[in-house]
Amino acid sequence: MISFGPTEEQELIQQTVHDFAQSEMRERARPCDEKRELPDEFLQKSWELGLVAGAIPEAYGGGGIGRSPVTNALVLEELAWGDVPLAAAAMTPALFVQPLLDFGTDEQKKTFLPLFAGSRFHAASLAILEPTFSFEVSNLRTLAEKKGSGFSLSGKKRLVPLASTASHLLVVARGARDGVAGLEAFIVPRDAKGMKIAAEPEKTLGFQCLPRFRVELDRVEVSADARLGGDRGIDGARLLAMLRTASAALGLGLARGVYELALPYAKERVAFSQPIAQKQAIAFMLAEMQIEVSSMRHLVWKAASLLEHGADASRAATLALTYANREVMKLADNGLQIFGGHGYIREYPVEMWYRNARALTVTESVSAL
Amino acid sequence: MISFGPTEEQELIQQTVHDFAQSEMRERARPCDEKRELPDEFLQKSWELGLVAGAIPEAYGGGGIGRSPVTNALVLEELAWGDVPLAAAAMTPALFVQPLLDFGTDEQKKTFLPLFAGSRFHAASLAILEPTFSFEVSNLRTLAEKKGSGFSLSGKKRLVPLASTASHLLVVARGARDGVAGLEAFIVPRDAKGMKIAAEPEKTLGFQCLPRFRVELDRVEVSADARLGGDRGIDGARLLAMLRTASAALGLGLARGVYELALPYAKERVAFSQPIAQKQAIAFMLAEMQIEVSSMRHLVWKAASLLEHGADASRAATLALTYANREVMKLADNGLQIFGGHGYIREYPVEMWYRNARALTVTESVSAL
Amino acid sequence: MIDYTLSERDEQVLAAVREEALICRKYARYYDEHEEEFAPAELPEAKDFKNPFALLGKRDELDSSMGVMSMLVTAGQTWGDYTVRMRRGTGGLGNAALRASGTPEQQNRWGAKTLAMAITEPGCGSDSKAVQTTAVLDGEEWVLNGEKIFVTTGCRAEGVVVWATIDKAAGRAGIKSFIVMKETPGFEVTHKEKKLGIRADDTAAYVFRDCRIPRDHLLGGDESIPKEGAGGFKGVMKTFNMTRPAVAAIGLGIAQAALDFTRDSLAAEGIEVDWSAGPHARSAAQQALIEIEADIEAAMLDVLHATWLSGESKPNNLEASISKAKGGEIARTATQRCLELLGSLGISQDFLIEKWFRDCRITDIYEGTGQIQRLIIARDILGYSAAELS
Amino acid sequence: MIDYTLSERDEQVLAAVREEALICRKYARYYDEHEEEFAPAELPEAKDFKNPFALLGKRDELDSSMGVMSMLVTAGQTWGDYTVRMRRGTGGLGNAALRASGTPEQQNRWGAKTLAMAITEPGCGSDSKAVQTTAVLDGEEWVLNGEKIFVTTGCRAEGVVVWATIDKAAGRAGIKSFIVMKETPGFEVTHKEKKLGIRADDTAAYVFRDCRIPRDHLLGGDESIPKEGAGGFKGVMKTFNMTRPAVAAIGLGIAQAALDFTRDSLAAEGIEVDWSAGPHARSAAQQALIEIEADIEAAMLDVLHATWLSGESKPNNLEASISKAKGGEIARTATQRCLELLGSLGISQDFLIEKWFRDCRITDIYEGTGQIQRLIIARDILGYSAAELS
Repeated sequence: MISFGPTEEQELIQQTVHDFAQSEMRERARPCDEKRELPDEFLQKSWELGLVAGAIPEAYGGGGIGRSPVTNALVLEELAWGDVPLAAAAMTPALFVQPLLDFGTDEQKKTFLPLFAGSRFHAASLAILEPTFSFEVSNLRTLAEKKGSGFSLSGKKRLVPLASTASHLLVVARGARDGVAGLEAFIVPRDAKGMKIAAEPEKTLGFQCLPRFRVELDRVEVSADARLGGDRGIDGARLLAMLRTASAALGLGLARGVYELALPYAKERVAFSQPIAQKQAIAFMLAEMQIEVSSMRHLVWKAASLLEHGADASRAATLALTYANREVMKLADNGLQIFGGHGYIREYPVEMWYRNARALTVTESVSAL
Repeated sequence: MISFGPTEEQELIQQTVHDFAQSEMRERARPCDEKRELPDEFLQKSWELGLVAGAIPEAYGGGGIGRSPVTNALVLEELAWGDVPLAAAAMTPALFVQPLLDFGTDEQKKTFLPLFAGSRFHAASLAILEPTFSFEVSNLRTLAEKKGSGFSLSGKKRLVPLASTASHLLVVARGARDGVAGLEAFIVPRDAKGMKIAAEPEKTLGFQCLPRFRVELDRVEVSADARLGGDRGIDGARLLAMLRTASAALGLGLARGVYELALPYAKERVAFSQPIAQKQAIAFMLAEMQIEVSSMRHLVWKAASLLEHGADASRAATLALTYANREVMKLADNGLQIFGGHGYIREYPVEMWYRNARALTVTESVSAL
Repeated sequence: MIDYTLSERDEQVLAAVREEALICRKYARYYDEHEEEFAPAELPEAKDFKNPFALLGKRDELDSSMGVMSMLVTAGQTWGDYTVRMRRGTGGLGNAALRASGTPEQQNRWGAKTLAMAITEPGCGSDSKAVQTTAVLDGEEWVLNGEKIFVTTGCRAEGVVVWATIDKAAGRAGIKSFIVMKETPGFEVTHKEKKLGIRADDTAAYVFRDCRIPRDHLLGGDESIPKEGAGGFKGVMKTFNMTRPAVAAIGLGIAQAALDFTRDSLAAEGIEVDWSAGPHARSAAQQALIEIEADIEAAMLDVLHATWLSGESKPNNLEASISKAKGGEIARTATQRCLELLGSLGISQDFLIEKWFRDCRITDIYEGTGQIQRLIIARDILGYSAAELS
Repeated sequence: MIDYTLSERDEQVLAAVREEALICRKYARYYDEHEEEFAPAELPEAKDFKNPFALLGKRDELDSSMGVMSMLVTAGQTWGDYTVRMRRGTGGLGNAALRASGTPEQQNRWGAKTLAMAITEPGCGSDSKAVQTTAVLDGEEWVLNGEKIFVTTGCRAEGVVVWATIDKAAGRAGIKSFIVMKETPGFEVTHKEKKLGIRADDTAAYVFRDCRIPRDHLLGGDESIPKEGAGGFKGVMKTFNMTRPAVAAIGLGIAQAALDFTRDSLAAEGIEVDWSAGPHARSAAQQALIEIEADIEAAMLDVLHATWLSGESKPNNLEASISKAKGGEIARTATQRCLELLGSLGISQDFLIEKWFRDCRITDIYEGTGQIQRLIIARDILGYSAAELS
């Protein structure tokens, strides 16, 4: 049944996360960006929302409310409305936990899920991006080769969030087969022999408060049971669909934030003895923002609902991400334009959002899950 | 020296052609479109402007003012301002003559140029497009195979203007080498054995007054001296650069026509008790049109001037065509929008220009030279 | 809940609609080339098909709402062809107006007739408050005088809902809707417009010369002129809440047909989208196919959202305009881009896509242009009056 | 004639400019990260380079005009880096104003100084006629009071051309330009703005408190207030005719740098444009590379056209705004699209392109936003006054 209404439970979660974004993220975002720092206090507070642990079955000490890609999309929109890099930081452990829930063997779940059931923030992460300009996920350069009963992993990874504090990384590599079908994921402890995590996080455009690291794997040997999903392996297409949907949801939240800030500003800002919002050029820009925020949201929700049904969401997720990446950038760009010179100053958040928007939407994307 | 000023001589030609477009094309365009007919009288009148014969050296009975791609671009803009399909019809013989001037052997020039030096319109044409949706000029399916001392041509061509009345077709085929470097052109008389020209012209979106035909070549045998340029062959990249620049020039003229019609209309048309031009939404659309007409023109002129210098114009021509194809469509589309419901009626020319704009800009293009 | 799956019953209805739609395509070219003729209200092949709206029957909780399904059915029908349809039902825009604002008596009396909607006049485009057609009460009759253009299904409709002012001084407040049946003296269908597309569709021009109708033909029956000047007009505007998404759906059905044809034609030549791979694995054409598909899907979801809201009896004025603005824009660009991908073969009239390109272009014009929709949206989100944002 | 070739002499100048420009890149990251510092007016490596504007010397008939070349030199310099340049010459926007409107005496006196231009105020963005800063004549001195923000090169300039009104009631007509040197009492540089990009560039905020300057510091010397209310302001606007294309050139030089980096980086990974092949032979990335290059080239040609006209002493107000509108738009989109093509590696601060993306964004904002430029263009082509199209 085609329906656009969140459940009451989802509306409650939306509200809770929105309040958190308002009280804990909005004010932190600027100083964290300027100082390039991520307060542990924030991670801990976000952890207490139970966004990661909630999805873990009670059997493993989790909240047991179960995985819901739709609820997840709603959560990510609200968090991103607060601040995208802080949202990505808070959800980094999910980059490890959710694939584990979806593809892990019972053995793997039993071993690793309890790590995330505690009351303290526990970092784990996902390593997928690589240092090439024409990075293409269906053609990874990090290789997983059979070595005895286990595997040997070699390659370079980039922008691995919280890698320096993560207990484990989920390393995505190219297995025996070509293309997305050949994607494999391996659970690698941070101190694994042959894996080198850069001492300093990478400096990038935007995302300045989220430490993301380069990781080099030089014939890192892992046992067969480190292969996520065991002999079955993972469903690479589904993993990508999840990542793309999540990334589009973050873009949606960012875009909505820009729109909701630009609207009142345009009504207050007077030029030529009139609020600029009374000029069609500005008013129509705002109308476009409203149109695109709605349109993006529907595409994100559709992809999420297909994931929830366990259906093939590759098409829907690619549509949602392709659309969102284009519109989020345009929207952040126009938002800055509405603020004019003030938008270019590090005073209002629009210039920060402009940077985050570009950084978010160029990665095919692994900012959250 | 970078300079944007047409010579006095060029300004004179511009004016002459503009007057012709105004008096002989603007009014004819609608009935010719509705009746799908091309009056001989028009072709003859256009012929008398000497646009084709002028470039032919006096030695061959031509005007001897020489080939000037820049002047040609100026002429095409004005003709297209009048009507694109009528412009393409008038210039069809140039599709044969100009490659002959640029690439032909003395022998070929001596044999064929005099045909176009007379006072009567003489039809000849160019066959290059093929019946595939993913038509790619660097990968033609029409093949030219060596056969004895000559060649054997086989393949299907489409949208060959005036093919049924042309004395000769210049058939572009794929020779020994791959890609654009392998392009060959052959002079084929209309009655050549094995060449079948469809009885009826193709019906297409737009261009309704210009008869364009399907042509099938089934092992058409031609002698070695039918190969344009003899043993040297042709410079395929330059031929394409010429075609692309010319097509962009037609687009420019069409776009300018839309802009110049929409501007006064927007000032007259009253809605909500104000001329619609006083609304920023409409005024900014018109400003965009002015911006794009200027921008397009500069790109076209630059490509033409490189051709005139005999320099490599492939890059400039592709830039001009890519840009023009995008902007011409957008401009024709917005032009129709400014006319609202009246733009959708076959009353004002905008709906006709909308059709012609799409038809012109989807062909990588051989509408004129 | 948030869900986008269709129930089995939903799927069956839409499958039947698509099957019917394909039959329409056989006739599409003919009626495009014979603009003076009208496609029959029912095609020979149609008689065995049930009316899809009848097929919908009552919706149970697993089925999509009537509003949502009617949009999918509409898009499914125009996916075949816009101007040739199996059955138009009481498809006139006037019927929507009757349903929204008519008295019970009026609904019973005219509900079964096909009613066109006559708003636009030569002088005014989207400026509905500038209506010049007048209605003067003379005893127990209204006397109508004026001209209307762009009246959709105006030739074949059995009657029409006409906008006329009963008091020019009152501006919008003075505008009322009147039901006029075809046989009424003084009501003349002057001509059928010649158009870029939707040629078989009848778009008529009307003239009313001292056309007299009974007093009870005033839609809704309310002759008062609200002080605020909003009421009467609002009543009229309300009808747009249902028609804006429907008009968008009409255009998007055509756009979808163009995309499907483009996708299949290129696939036959080896160009296909890999939904799992990323951007650097794509050709320019594959990238364009993805963008066009995303645009159409986004616009269609906006349509479904607007109608879903009405099903939940939630206000949808903003969402209706969003769906019309987006749908109108995508109907333009999607068909333009599809033709670009197909190159010179796509413009051949051997195929219908060039017709769909022409048909689609009306979407962003009628029932309020994209500019008007954005104005409505901007006023809504900014809380501005027409005076504050004009 | 219509020509786009450069003479040998033109090429030599531009080659030297590019060589200089590459040196600036060594310093670009440092000054981006040390916003509080200023790049030296001249870098150590610079001393052996001649000033490109000096290199231009006199232009003979085969050379491009001074105006055209100055735009190419400007773009060539920012192609290296915007905020770090070898030498700024008398680069202040105030100098353009002085050249355009100053008396001979004023030009002699201040021509050699670097003069900033102070127009914008906290209250008014592009709305220059809303200037609140006042200048009151007190005996033989003007007394200035008011605040200015976004003053380009405001910290390092030796003086500034300030817009102030001598008669608020007169609106635009009352606005005059005054030259105030740094040491003048009552003239304070309050702070340097913290920005998204062009961080080393000094954008200052000024305050004038009872700042007294001699009567002859009124630019142009004309104290009268034209009746029509145009004159005085026009004089001021005139200065924009030269600066709008220059500002566009600044942005396009950066955009070109971004494109060159993107092209080379992708070429190194095997992605290159084939200029002869058609669209169906292209990858999505190749298509984007072509479109971005076309956009930048079109915008740069608009810039050259506007300055070429001024060289021919033809009016260029319309063309100046076209070049600024287009340049500003492309500076935004070209850098955005380049980063999109480079994926997640492009945003690394190991490279300068992410900085260029930030630097470029100012282009569509200062010296009149894209919206203001379109307004100017629309009024010009429609023949509308500011009242008719606001």
